[in-house]
Amino acid sequence: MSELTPEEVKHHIKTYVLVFIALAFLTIVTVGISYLDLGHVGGIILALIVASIKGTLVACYFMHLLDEKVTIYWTLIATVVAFLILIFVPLSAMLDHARI
Amino acid sequence: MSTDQYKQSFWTKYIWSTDHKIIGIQYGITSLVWLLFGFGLMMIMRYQLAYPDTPVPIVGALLGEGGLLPPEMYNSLGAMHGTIMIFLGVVPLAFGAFGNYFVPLQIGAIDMAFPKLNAASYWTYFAGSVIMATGFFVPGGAANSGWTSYPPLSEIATMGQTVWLIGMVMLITSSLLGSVNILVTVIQLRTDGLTWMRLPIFVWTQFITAFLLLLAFPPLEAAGVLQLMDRVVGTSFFMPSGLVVTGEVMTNAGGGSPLLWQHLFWFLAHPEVYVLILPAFGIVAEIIANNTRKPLAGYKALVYAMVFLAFMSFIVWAHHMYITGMGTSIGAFFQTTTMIISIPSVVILTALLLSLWGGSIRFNTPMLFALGFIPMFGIGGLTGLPLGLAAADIHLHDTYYVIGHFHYVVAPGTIFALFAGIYYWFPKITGKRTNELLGKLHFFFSLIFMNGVFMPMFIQGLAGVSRRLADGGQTYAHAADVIYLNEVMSYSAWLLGLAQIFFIINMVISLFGKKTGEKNPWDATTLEWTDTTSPPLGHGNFEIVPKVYRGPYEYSVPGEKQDFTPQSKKV
Amino acid sequence: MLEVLRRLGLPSVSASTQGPQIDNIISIVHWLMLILFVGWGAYFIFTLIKFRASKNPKADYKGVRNHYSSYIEGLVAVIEIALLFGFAFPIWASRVNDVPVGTEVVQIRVIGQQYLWNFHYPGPDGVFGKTSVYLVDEAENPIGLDRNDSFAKDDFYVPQMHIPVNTPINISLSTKDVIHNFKLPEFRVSQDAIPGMTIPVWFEATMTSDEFLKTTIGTKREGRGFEIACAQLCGLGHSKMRGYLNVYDSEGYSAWQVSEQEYLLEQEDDDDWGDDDW
Amino acid sequence: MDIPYTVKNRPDTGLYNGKLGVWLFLASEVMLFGGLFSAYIFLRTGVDDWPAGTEYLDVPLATLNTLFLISSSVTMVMSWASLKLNDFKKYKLYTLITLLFAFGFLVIKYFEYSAKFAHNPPYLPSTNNFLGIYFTMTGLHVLHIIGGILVIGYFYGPGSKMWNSDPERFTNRIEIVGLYWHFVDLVWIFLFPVLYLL
Ligand code: HEA
Ligand code: HEA
Ligand code: CUA
Ligand SMILES: [Cu+2]
Repeated sequence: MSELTPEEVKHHIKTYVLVFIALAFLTIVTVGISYLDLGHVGGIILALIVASIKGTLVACYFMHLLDEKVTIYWTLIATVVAFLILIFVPLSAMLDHARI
Repeated sequence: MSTDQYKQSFWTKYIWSTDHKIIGIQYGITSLVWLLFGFGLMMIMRYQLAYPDTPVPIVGALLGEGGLLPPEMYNSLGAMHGTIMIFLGVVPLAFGAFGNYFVPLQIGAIDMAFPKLNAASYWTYFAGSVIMATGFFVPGGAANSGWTSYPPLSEIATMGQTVWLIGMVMLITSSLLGSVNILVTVIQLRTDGLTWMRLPIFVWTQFITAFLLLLAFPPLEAAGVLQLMDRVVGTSFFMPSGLVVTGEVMTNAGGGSPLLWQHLFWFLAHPEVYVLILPAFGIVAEIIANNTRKPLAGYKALVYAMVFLAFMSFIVWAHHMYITGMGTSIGAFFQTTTMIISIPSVVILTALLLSLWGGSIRFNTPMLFALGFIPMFGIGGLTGLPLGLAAADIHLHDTYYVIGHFHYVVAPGTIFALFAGIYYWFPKITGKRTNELLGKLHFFFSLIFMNGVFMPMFIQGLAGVSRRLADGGQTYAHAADVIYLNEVMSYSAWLLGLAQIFFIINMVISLFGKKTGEKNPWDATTLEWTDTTSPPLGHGNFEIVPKVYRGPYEYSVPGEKQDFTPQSKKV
Repeated sequence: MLEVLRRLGLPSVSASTQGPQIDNIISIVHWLMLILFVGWGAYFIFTLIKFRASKNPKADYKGVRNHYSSYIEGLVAVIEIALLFGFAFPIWASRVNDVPVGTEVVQIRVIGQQYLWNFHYPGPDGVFGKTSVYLVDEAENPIGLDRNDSFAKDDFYVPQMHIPVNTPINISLSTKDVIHNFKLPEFRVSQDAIPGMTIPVWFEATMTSDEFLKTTIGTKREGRGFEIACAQLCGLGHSKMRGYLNVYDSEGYSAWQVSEQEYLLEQEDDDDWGDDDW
Repeated sequence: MDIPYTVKNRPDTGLYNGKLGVWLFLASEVMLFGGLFSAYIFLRTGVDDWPAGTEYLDVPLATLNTLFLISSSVTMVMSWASLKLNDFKKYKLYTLITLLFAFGFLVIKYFEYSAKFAHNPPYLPSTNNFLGIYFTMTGLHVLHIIGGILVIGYFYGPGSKMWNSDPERFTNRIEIVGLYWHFVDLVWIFLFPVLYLL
């Protein structure tokens, strides 16, 4: 991001403010949802969806992931794959475990 | 870039250095000392295995009462042998030392991307290793729950385990710093013309290894923190409720699972074994290309196979856990991935073997070790196959068969490759040559005794003799037929120790020997032998930073005058 | 190959129904390993001799030109797939899923602890009585059996395992403290006991202890019968955590059951029993 | 001879070393917290009753904390943008606000923790696995916050001298610190619902 013109930077700043408002709003939304009674699974899924949206906003705009370079995309893809394996494979192994 | 531009005191030059070459040497010396120490522990243990309940000679006095090696101490030495060999010995030597020293040189960089971080990672390693060793002096002795540290045993263990955990967290941190550094260096600092497909295989292996370290180590760090919490603060992440230990009901809250630790541990520890082997592949490939005087067969196949191997290594870990009672679908999944991961290994070995065809093979010391590596790794790898099939693993799990399997890949495998690398690059580091006769003696004796130690393990393993038995199986009738082998193995281990004296003497006399003045004694093609300022050790690696015009192993190119064409030679 | 492996140490007795299956897969993989090793080994030595520098001073830039090696790699892959689908998966599925049920099945609870094994039999009613960790008393009541539970009245526990031959055995494996591994080398049975879990293990013995003892005559283990090993590091006594296994013919087993019941009656309130007929 | 691409981008990757380095570091952080999240899910699925976060934790305080972190994140990126616009004064101001929000987060966390310990009976990590994992995850996160404060504080104070000698490099450094700081924020964005709300 080292070759930005001042105009571009100013434009960025507007986005930052918008993103900030969105994040604050979504925070209130998650808290709000948690007070509704959506059932266990529904609540978890919704909360995680909102968190993911927030996370994506932070990553894409604050961390400028949207206009990053391929090297970084590749790194992150590898990381995400490893992360998903780490989360889901032990879980499914536990659920499949033989026991009485 | 001559040295005198950087007038430094001894301390800044050799101790707090940020020069990757110095740091590489620091890593190298520290890790060799640890290797020797870890081997020393094993020689003590082998005495106990051969002659249970008899006082250990020479070092007996250090062990305590009557020079005997009590079982808890045996377990300590075993756990520390495993930990030291892997985390303080082989990884820092293969990745820290070789990676640090030769990756920048082979890619035409003047240093690592982050020299200060590099120093920090060495010192974190050093501190972590010292902490690890202080475990021997705390009450109850060093960690004694195996290098795998399975809870609940490790949670009710003596204080040494806490020390072990703290040490591990530091070692992991150090590896993380190192891996970020290598990755950035390879991606950013390759010299002009050095495209990805022109990288020496050694650089590729280091690069892939760094990725494994980066992504596989942190979960163990997390697990280490959780186990520390369990031990220090009294949480029960790995402890179910209602355990009765030596008659007392445990009061912890419960709800935890011992299998959670095993998953997090092996999530690291399987990729870890490829961390041990990949740099070895790289060194061996380098030396084979050089000493057959011809290009490697299937450079691309090697690279793709290694990338695939690295990816697969993240999804095979539970083959260490079949016998915990794994279900059928997960069992099928992990057996399949384990069989799949053996294919790239076969491809790599095949490429190395085919590279010999049509060569003009020079049998110098590094080449002997590299050649020795191939069948020895072959034995180790092939014996991985029955372990990978859950049904066969029922009989072989946690027996000496497993010990035999992995020692063949790490000892006559990786350790041989590391010796090969040391002999091969010694002239690069010191400007001097090693003694060929001593080197060859070292090789042949090591080869014989390595097999003497590890081959009988398969026999004991097939008989069903468990590992980690402080009396070597004396208690069990099913071991009676094969127990005589314990003595064979122990003598081989001690003789293997003696054989290392050739190595040590060789290193010492070669260090004090005369400089040969050759810049490229092996007539090699890769950049570390071209236009460099080292030796003598100077800051900044190259007189003129070289540009690259061709692939890494252009040996015996038809129509060239010499039988090698350096990468930096203009077209 | 099986013969060779037996020479090399594999216990020559394979005394359970799954034993031969497991031996079979072990020996097939070893064929594969042997062929690969010998094949590549011969090639390896041949090239080292043929292409040594003194004989072949000028290396060939091109090297190998054919593709046989890819076929070999392909073949290895095919054989591995065959091993998986033909042997590994079915055997494993039967180990995990086909846990036998029914009246003729012998149910035993096996409870590991540092450093011995406890065997809990349900008695004639076929139902295990309740246990509780708070009743555990290492000397009097090591498995914490609650004698006030009506199902527990006829339960008994012993420090050695007794089973009938040719009968499915269904073990519920658990542990009181750390991880142990319940291993019967001659039966090709091995299963970790994980704290907090009860894991089913099943097998069917095909040979009685008496028959087995005959096969040991003249070997180094003469007179020493079936063993239970602990195959998972469990502390300083790990190497001594040996148990015994007695396989009876069906009359012998009934007789043993009866004697245990009589013993139970005799002892009534005195919980101090055991057996010593090993 | 200096190491290349410490300030300028390498043409073919379009990156300077530090930025690539910090992304790789963050990748490892993802796996570190990933290990803990994996443990959380594993433990939670493995037991029958898992307490609701609201039973033990203070949602309003945590909501406030979430807002604090989000705000500090936006001021962080603003301080970098100010440097891009050559406005060092604004940079200082935004960084100061970032630090204040970060401190605010710590203060609130301090009150949350001490309320747990002061509760009768005390809520300790050893009380149950929910509290155990809560303290472990938030504790590790707090360590990351403290680390961030130290670094941001350094670049607010002594480190900011570099602006005069090598502004481009200084801007890069702030970008790198920012990436780290946003990541810490991002982790919290997941920790908050996972621990407090589910
Ligand atoms: C460098 C280390 C390393 C490497 C490379 C490997 C490689 C493999 N390992 Fe191993 N393994 C360990 C280190 C390693 N392992 C360790 C340390 C343990 C024990 C940990 C503990 O419990 O403490 C272990 C344990 C272990 C187990 C668990 C056993 C148990 O506890 O019950 C299993 C099971 O599947 C396994 C499988 C494999 C397989 C299938 C491979 C495959 O990748 C192998 C593929 C290779 C080949 C198939 C060889 C091909 C070669 C040829 C065909 C050429 C032959 C050449 C000539 C003759 C010239 N390993
Ligand atoms: C990288 C890993 C590695 C290496 C290289 C080795 C090397 C050796 N190992 Fe080890 N071992 C393990 C990793 C390793 N081991 C692990 C993980 C375990 C399991 C632990 C557990 O149960 O938890 C184990 C367990 C283990 C056991 C089983 C113990 C038991 O279950 O009770 C045995 C038994 O014989 C053994 C023996 C040996 C021997 C004889 C060597 C020899 O090959 C050693 C040869 C060493 C050298 C050749 C180094 C020489 C160094 C120098 C010469 C340096 C010179 C120095 C200077 C110049 C300064 N090992
Ligand atoms: Cu019980 Cu080993
Ligand atoms: Cu493995």
